[in-house]
Amino acid sequence: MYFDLDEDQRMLRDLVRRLLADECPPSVVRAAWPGGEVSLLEPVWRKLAGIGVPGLLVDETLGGTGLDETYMVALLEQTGHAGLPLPTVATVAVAAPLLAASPDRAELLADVLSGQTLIGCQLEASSTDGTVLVPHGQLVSAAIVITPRGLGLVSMAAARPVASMDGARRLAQVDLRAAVPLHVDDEALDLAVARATVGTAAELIGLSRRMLAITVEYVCQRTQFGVPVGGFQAIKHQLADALLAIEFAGPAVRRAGYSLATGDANAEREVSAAKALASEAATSVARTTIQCHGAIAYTTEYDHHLFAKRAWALAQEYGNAAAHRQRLAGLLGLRTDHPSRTIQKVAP
Amino acid sequence: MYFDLDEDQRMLRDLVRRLLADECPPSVVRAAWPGGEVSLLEPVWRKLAGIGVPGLLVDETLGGTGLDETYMVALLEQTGHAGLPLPTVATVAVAAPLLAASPDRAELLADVLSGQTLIGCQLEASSTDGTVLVPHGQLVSAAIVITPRGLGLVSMAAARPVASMDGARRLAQVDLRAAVPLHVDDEALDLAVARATVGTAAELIGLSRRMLAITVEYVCQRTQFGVPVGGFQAIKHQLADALLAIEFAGPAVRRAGYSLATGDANAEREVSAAKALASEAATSVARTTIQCHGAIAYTTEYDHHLFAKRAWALAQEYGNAAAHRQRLAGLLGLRTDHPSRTIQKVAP
Amino acid sequence: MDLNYSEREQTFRAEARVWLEANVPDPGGPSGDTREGFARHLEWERALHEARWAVVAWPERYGGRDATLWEWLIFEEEYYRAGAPPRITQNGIFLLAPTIFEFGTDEQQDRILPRMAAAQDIWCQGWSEPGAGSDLASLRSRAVRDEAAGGWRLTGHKTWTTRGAFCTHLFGLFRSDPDSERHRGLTYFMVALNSPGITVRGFNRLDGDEGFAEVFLDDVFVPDTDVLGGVGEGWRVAMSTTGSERGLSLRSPGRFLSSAERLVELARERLADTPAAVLDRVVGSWLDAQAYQLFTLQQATRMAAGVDTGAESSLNKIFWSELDVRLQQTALDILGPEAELDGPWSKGFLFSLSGPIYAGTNEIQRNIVAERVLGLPRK
Amino acid sequence: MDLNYSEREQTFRAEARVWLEANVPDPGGPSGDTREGFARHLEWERALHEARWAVVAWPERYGGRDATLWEWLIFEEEYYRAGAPPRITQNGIFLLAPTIFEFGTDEQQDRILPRMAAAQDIWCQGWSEPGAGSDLASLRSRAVRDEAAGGWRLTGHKTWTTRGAFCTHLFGLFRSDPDSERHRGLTYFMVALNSPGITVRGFNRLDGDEGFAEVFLDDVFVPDTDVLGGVGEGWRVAMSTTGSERGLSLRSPGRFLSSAERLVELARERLADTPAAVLDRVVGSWLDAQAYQLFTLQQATRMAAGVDTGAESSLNKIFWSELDVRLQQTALDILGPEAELDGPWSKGFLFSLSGPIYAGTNEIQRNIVAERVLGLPRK
Repeated sequence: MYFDLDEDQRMLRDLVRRLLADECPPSVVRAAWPGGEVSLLEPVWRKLAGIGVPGLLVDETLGGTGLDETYMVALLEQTGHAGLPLPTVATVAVAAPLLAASPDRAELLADVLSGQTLIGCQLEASSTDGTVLVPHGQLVSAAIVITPRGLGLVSMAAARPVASMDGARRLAQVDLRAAVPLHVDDEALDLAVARATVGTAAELIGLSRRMLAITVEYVCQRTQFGVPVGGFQAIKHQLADALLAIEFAGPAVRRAGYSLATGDANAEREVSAAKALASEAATSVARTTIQCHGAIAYTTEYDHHLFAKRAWALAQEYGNAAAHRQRLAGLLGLRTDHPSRTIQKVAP
Repeated sequence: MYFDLDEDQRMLRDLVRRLLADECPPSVVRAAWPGGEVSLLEPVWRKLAGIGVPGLLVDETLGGTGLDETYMVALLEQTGHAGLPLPTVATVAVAAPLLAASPDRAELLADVLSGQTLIGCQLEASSTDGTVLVPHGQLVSAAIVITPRGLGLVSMAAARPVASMDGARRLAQVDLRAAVPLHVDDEALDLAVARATVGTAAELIGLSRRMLAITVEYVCQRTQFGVPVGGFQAIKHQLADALLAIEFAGPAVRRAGYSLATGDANAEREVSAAKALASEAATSVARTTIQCHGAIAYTTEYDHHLFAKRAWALAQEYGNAAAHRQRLAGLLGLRTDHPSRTIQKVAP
Repeated sequence: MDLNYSEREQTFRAEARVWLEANVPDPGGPSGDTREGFARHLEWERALHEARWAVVAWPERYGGRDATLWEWLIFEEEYYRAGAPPRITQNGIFLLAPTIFEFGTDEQQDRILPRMAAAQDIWCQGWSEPGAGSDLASLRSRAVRDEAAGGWRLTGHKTWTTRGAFCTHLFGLFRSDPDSERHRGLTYFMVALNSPGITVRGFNRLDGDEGFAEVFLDDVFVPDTDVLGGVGEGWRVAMSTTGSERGLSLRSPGRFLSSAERLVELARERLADTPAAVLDRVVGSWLDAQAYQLFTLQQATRMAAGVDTGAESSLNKIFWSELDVRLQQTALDILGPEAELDGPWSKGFLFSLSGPIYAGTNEIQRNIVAERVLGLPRK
Repeated sequence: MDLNYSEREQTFRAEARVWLEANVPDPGGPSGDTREGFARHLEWERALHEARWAVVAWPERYGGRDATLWEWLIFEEEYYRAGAPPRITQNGIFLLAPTIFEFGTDEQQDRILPRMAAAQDIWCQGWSEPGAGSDLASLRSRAVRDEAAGGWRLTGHKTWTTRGAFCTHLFGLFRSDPDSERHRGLTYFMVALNSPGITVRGFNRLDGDEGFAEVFLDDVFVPDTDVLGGVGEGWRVAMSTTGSERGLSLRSPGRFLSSAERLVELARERLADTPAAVLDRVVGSWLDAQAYQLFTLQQATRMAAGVDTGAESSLNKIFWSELDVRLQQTALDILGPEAELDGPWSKGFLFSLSGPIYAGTNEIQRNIVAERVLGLPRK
């Protein structure tokens, strides 16, 4: 029994943390917003590719790094912490493994592994009008999407930008008819969705830690009534609760990664538990940390919003807390026979 | 538009408040607990009968006071505040009006109106084993109950005492087979249930105010770390929240009383809103006020528990907050088709 | 107890409803907190004024209808029910005007109020400073006496001024006695933003609209006629205004009843996709909006009877602001992945987060409730 | 990362499970916090001891099994899974014993620990006083030196002593330096409750059981050999114990996993009658129990690696105590009107309310988290 990052996982985490501290300060996150210098983002991803990030879950025989989901969680907590405005989850958890599972996509896979190409994805089968929204869709050349005919790969060249809360997510709307089939079996797709769900949860943990850190720093230096506002019990208790939410969600996300890595029979439960806890934690931490700032966090000039808006978006992606709790109700035999939206499989 | 107690209602409230302050201090509430001096309770009810309480909702032509549900709410907030350990809601809201609607029960009605007889009731049709539990059943001579054959009146002479959280509720289990039919129409029964629901909500508001008052007094005099504990922001904010819960539930309970008094078409909604808000308020106020005391409220030697335990019992009676919210979901067109336990009508 | 409106009130409601239904502009377009949106919203404000709906509670001579408190609440209900846009004039009408009615000279009332009602002058508030937010009494912007010119010279830095980049006038507190501390020695001034020495820099709210501004004042002359309520009396004068800000005036129940209705509709549309626990939160929001309405009706009854509800306005402020956040968050949880799209719900959510902060954070409000309503020690 | 138990650990679990299944007494009957229940529970404690399950983490020579932290956690899981009763010996085993292991002399260890393990001596704690609860350092019970007799004379008034009316011994802090203040000048004493000068008065907990006692000490002689950890060192010595109380030891995840399972079962039985929003809270409690288990496994991994988790134990204490209240409240909301009946759920609910209060209120714990983990100013 050893439930913590082991030495290799800590090494990866520390490497990524240092890289992102240097390469992805808030100014780079801002560069991804409309009107920003998008070109600043490319070198960041190149450097991450240099240490094997895109192919983290791809077999070494196929040019990947050959690691498992416990490493993925360690990685994505850091990209979340940095607010990295790139489709990291989509590329690492979904695109690279699915391309690796499609023998006819070797060229594209190579481009993805080298960091030359970023791939987006949209696996929530909620489209009714023949189009889907791809996060970071304005940055990627192609996206993996679910179409009425099955999984597909679609060029993003003709995609239309769509305004959204987190400008750095650069949503783009794409017509599903332009997609070409991507042949992978159901099991691979299920795994991709599970990985993306846990990966998103991991980014939420990182985002939450960042929001809390920003806030702790601020309340220690901001004074009102002649004392630092962090000395007021109301602030202390709100931030203690924020830490509690994070500390009790984090292990569940790691556990879910471990379950996927080991093929645990309860993985479905663990995945939903992870996303439910992480979504809840991030939502409450965002709320609390804005409140503890007072007005200052209520402007886009202050950095906090870069992380809060990402958190609000990711809290909803791949099933929000309520949807995963409803799914858990089913798994625990507490079915109410009320339908719910969670992630659906592609139609056969 | 005048949404507050009017002069007559205030008069009734003040009269009852003064009477109970004198006649029903915590020592009298304790008298209702097992081992207590139950005989202390009788004079309290006699005095309340002297000002027309049992027949509050009974027509003057039948010997009642002829008032409406707005007065009932004003009254029951006070009996709740005092923790009066008697079936006030059962007698005032249910038994007296139903007996008044049954011409063949004039004698019993007279005894009820004079305060000589107390009547219990059990209108939640949840019995599966042919018996029901009647609150204050050890104090009353008879109870109005729902039987498989319809509404009935049952003698409590052979009832069996049942241990419960609030010892002053003196639950007793009675066999439904001993009941004799009580003939009232469905409408009268529905009205009785609605009145009992709102009446219970009103008692919960009074109980909540009492718990808060006890706590405010304590935290102002208890010192730790050299200052009154009420000076700590954590205590202040918890008690501010307790007040908020009460102040925003109270008007809804009064509104529900008014809806019943005026035959408002939305009365069903207002009744459920009242009970949902009052149950929630009382539950959270009980929790918060115990916490703000520290250890002292965690013993039966201190008075607070007399009111908290009543609150926990009444929060569940006539539908708890969750059940009424579920019912509201139905009324608002948010049906999930999931069955819920709320109050059921007697089988036809 | 009587929850019926009088015939006069019902007529008033009917008149308001008919006019609003015919005149409320289409939703959409840039918000009033952007430069282009502000211009468009000015047209709406002027239309309101022409039809005498801009300031219903004011005397007729200033453009109002002498409406009672009940009529004002009715108008607000109808206004939000009709989906009419937020008032860009609100800081003048709801914060400054009550203070002018209470403390202003006749000359000030006659000069300032009609132009405010007509949206000719648009007022913004200058309370906060970079170092003085919740702790307003620590403000440092100063007013220096200019006896010769018959006025004062203001210097300092105000911030969090809502729509400050588009407004024409500012009201706020300045330290007129340099030796004073905290609440003493402050004076309430009204300043034209085109006065020499003023620089305004707009900045963005959380939703990306340029809803705030910093106002830099460098030796700005203000004549004695623009002092409100006496030199050195600023704190007392301003506190009457923050009462209005927190209490009934800015957040009438109509707004939340209308939001709750929209939330219920959204949930009905997406019933099959919405987890039951989220539906329960929809019910909770609807319940809370009802509770707020009923609390306010009770409070208004007492106010109409002359009772001073005082510190109770903190209860309103805490309740509506947190109800709003819960309600908007519930909408996002119904929308799921669509929640992040730029639209009325995401805007509404971001906007709601300011409620528990502005006009005195809810932490301060809870202190007020505990100390002034419950009587706990100030420590 | 490796979530598998070793073969040795699995064998340990199997052995514990078999023994517990065969030996756990039937539930029901009076609780261990009543006079008759206490006597009956003593038998259980002695059976545990005879089978060497009483103090698994202790050295064999004191009746233990030298179990590792993991084995201890396994035993706790199995203990609660089997529905075994709360330990009436727990304050000795989990609060006093760790302190004796750390600060006790060899003589004290040899004399006290075996009798504690065998439930021959049953220890209760004497921390709180009527004026010293959360503010433990304000305690006033005093110890006066009796040089001639080679010991101390204790006088004072302790309260909130769990099961004090039935225990044989008490440990606690007394002021041994009359001129000292706050945390200084305190000494940790161990006292036989049958010593001359002691009066014990039991009183009732919220659930009506006589779970508490006041202990009055009037010139009670205690020999030097019953001072633990040095005269004047009481605060430091005691703090190591409150760490155990808050942290892993008293509230192992097994207890909450087992409670959550029972709650899920209750909800399954009453599925048709339970509003969906309550079912969602059942899921929430189950989730929280899982989260607590995983947090604890991570913490134990760090402790096993020699990391000092220190103030983090406050996180445990806040989380498990509030999870317990939510879980029990959810059960009541499933039971509806039946919730008020005297039974395991109503008892469990009342009991849970003490969690956020004892061993340092959660308000104090949140201060500790904010100041010592997050580094906020102490003010």
